[in-house]
Amino acid sequence: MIEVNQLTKKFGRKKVLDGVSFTANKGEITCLIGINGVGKTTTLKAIMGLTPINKGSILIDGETINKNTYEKVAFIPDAITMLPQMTIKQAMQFMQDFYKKWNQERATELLTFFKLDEKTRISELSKGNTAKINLLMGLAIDVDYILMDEPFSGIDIFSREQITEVFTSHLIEDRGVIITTHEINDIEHLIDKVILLDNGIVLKEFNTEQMRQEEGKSVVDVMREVYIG
Amino acid sequence: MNVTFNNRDPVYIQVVRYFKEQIANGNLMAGQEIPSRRELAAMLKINPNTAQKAYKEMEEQGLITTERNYPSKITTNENILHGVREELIVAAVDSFMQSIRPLNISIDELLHIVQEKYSQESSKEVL
Amino acid sequence: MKRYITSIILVCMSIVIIGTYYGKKMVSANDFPNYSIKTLEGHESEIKNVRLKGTVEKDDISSNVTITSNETIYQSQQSFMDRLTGNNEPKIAELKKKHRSFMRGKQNIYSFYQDEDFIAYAEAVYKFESANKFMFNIGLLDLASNKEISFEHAIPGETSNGLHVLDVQLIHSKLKVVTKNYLYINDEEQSEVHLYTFDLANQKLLNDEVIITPEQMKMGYDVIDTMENTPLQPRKSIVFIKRSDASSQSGALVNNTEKPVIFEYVYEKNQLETIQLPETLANRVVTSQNYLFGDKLYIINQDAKGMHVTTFDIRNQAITNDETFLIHNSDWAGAFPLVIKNDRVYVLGTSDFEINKTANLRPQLFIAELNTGKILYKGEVIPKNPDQKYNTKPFVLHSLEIK
Amino acid sequence: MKSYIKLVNFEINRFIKIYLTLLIITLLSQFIGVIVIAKSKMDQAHEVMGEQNLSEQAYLHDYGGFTFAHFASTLWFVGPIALCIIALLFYCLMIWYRDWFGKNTFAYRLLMLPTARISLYFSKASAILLFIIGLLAFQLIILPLENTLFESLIQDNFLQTSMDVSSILQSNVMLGIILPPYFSDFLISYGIGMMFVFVLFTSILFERSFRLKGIVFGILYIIAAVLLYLSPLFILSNETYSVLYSEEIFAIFLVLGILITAASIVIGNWLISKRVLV
Repeated sequence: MIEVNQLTKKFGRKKVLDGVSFTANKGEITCLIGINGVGKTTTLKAIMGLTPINKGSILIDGETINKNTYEKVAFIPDAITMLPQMTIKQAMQFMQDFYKKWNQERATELLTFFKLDEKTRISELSKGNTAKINLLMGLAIDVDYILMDEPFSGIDIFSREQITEVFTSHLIEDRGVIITTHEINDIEHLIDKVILLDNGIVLKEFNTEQMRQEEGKSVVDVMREVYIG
Repeated sequence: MNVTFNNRDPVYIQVVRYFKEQIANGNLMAGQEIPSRRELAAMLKINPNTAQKAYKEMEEQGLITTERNYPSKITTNENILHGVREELIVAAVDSFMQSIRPLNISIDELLHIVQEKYSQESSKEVL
Repeated sequence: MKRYITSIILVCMSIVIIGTYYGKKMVSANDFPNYSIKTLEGHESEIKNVRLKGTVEKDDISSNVTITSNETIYQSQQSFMDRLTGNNEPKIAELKKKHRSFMRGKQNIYSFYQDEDFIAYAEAVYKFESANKFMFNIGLLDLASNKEISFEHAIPGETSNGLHVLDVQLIHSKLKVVTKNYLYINDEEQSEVHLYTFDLANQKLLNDEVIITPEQMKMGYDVIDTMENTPLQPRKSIVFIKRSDASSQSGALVNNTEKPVIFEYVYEKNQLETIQLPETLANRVVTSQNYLFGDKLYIINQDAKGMHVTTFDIRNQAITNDETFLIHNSDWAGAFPLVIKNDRVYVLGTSDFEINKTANLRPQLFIAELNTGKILYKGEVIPKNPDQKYNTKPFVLHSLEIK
Repeated sequence: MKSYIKLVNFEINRFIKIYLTLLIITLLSQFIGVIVIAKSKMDQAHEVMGEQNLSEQAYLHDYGGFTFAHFASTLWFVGPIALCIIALLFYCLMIWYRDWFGKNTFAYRLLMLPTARISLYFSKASAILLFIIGLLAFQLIILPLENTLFESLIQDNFLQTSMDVSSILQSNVMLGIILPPYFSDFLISYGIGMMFVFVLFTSILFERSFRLKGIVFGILYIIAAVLLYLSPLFILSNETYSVLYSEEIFAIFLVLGILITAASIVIGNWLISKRVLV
């Protein structure tokens, strides 16, 4: 379980996160939604220790982030995280060098699934393929949690379909996933849990199926209620 | 398999309903193996947890049976299968009745229209 | 492994190459040659205490060298700490070991005085912050109680052109400091010799006296050096010589008929006294090397017959010894390194490469008995490996030390 | 430890192309320089001999012959060394900033490696040190070859002295600094050098952690470190005679050096583990 408690983050005087708390469970897909602002990405970075926080705590299975938890959580940002001059093969080699839990079989499987050639250079990848490679780098580590920052933004429809397919496949297994997005449509049926963020606070946290069953509301319905009023 | 789900009803209930339809129209036979939860989630592009919940619901309703280490199968219990067909028909007729009743149409006229429409749709399908 | 190949090559090559370079340097000391002292006459045990110092030049780079009877030590072979602490006078190094705290900041060997009870120190130091520019830095160590007195005292008068300490003595608890002060008089650089008397207990300057005036200095007064390693020893007086040809206004040697005179300033008497030299010595003193050791003045000359060493007792104003040594080398230029110690005369006949390029003369070492003139030892400095290409490389020995 | 070595290897491989280019530039410039200078020296000598109607012997008597030191002071020789120094100084900055520049934030990847982040810091410092030492080794290898070439190009009589490598190194101020004659001096030079690299790295991390404010911190940190390191000089320079013995002054510098290096590493560790931003 990833526990975020009272997370507060300031950029200068501006509070980007002001006491954000939520949990994300293993085996669930948790979606951080915010229609504007930088809170979502910052939250993921904070979980990964890529940005210092002003207050609060973040625990991954009860541990604060440390070198061992980097074998437990993978972060897939929306930018290239490998050197552009590397080939995909070299990038995978790099990962294999440093991660004990790197699973080369799965990496190869994903490569075939995404129909990518390992000789391609990172710099030559399209936006969609970059996202796939990022996903591959995360999924091929036997991590328990995967954090994805806007996996669908700005990429072509077929890449989206492929990525969506990954989400429903055995590749996710029983891992916990946190996705950030500002656009819910494509993945509404994929997610277990929604956390609505705005102005640095959690406006609402709910389980999607429960919401449908008990209140008959879609995620967008709830968003409309919460954000527009 | 291409199913569109609406966003306001619980997805698992929609999945169960989809299975019932398939049983009712004979696409799924008694004792037929059905996809695993994971496969189903992938096919329907839904969360595997939801697929799991749907299967659990169907097991509870007796629609499918699962033996350890074997794929789930459609039940061979004729009563349940018939029940499903009847339940769907009755439910469909119920909702039809609900919308047609305020029109105050005579039963004969209604039956005539239904007959005509139904055969038209069927011939279309044939074509 | 293949991916690490560049790194491995880089690391290994770097370590091997740099390691070899410095390793080789450490072992071979820059390939500078080794020298030994080859005995020509006498017994080798005579040179046990002898250390010859000089420089060896190679490829326009010179290195300091010390040659003893059994080894050649280059500065580059010295340990880091030895180089760091510098080539101090052995006497200062010895004092530093014994009196580490007192010896702080004290380096000038001529500024020390040592007897059985005290070590005294007086040095003129330049001060940036003081208007007077130079200050006396004075220290006294009571050897019995290990108590230190340390103070600074302003130097009266104009000192902006500098001054240096010639002698420091402790006479009846008063510190006597003799300095040569440099002055500008009428746009001309001149100098005078001062004697400062300090009351150490009260840290006060009691007296500042000019013992040699600028006019006298112009006439060629000069202090006679004491023998090597002796400046610390207590002495009753400081001795000056007047050699009027030593400095002439035009720079050319003036044939002056005035005879050289020796003066002694006895600290207890506070006055400069003239010492009569015998007629025979007076002529020799003009060109001689003179050394003072206690009451004895050694006057050393060289001519075709050899080296003459005359011992003149200034207390009794009499010649006590006069010997001619069969030590001679016409190529020796000017003053040569000489030490009189333990009734022996040690002489280093230097061989300056620039002068002796063609002759390729080797530096020679002589040891003779002072009182009899008997040569006890004769040897020459030769490269250990005669085939070495540095055989004829510039090699100059400029001093000798007797332990 | 294992990942540290892997990271060092990685950093070396990342720079190796530029590094090899530097080596090749040095090689070409120095070898071409030897040929050009040797030839021009000989031409000059013959010209002077012709103009003044001098015999070879007379010329050598008046003007002296040539040594490798004549070449070692030319731009052909010193230029590429200066270039390498500047390039490595610049790379001390780039080794960090290249991970952050552009939209490819490799910094994400590095900071998320399952290893103590200080390894990144050390690996970069080690890589810089290895690059420096490698350049020195390279210079030590090609120097005797250049010397041989030079001596073969200068007519025998005109060669004043045949120099060996250590003499060549001492003949030139710049070379004397980068390859000092004593190994202890070598350790001191590069010890101070590495101290500066650590100070620089930490100030870079200040910038990477606090951005605009961090630039100020970083610059202040560098100034503070330099002032602290040189403080004995300021204090001692007030006195003409030193109260401290030279070995004590050395000890002070050594302690200060270790202190500043340790402080840089500790602060650097804190910054890269807790404060750094991507």
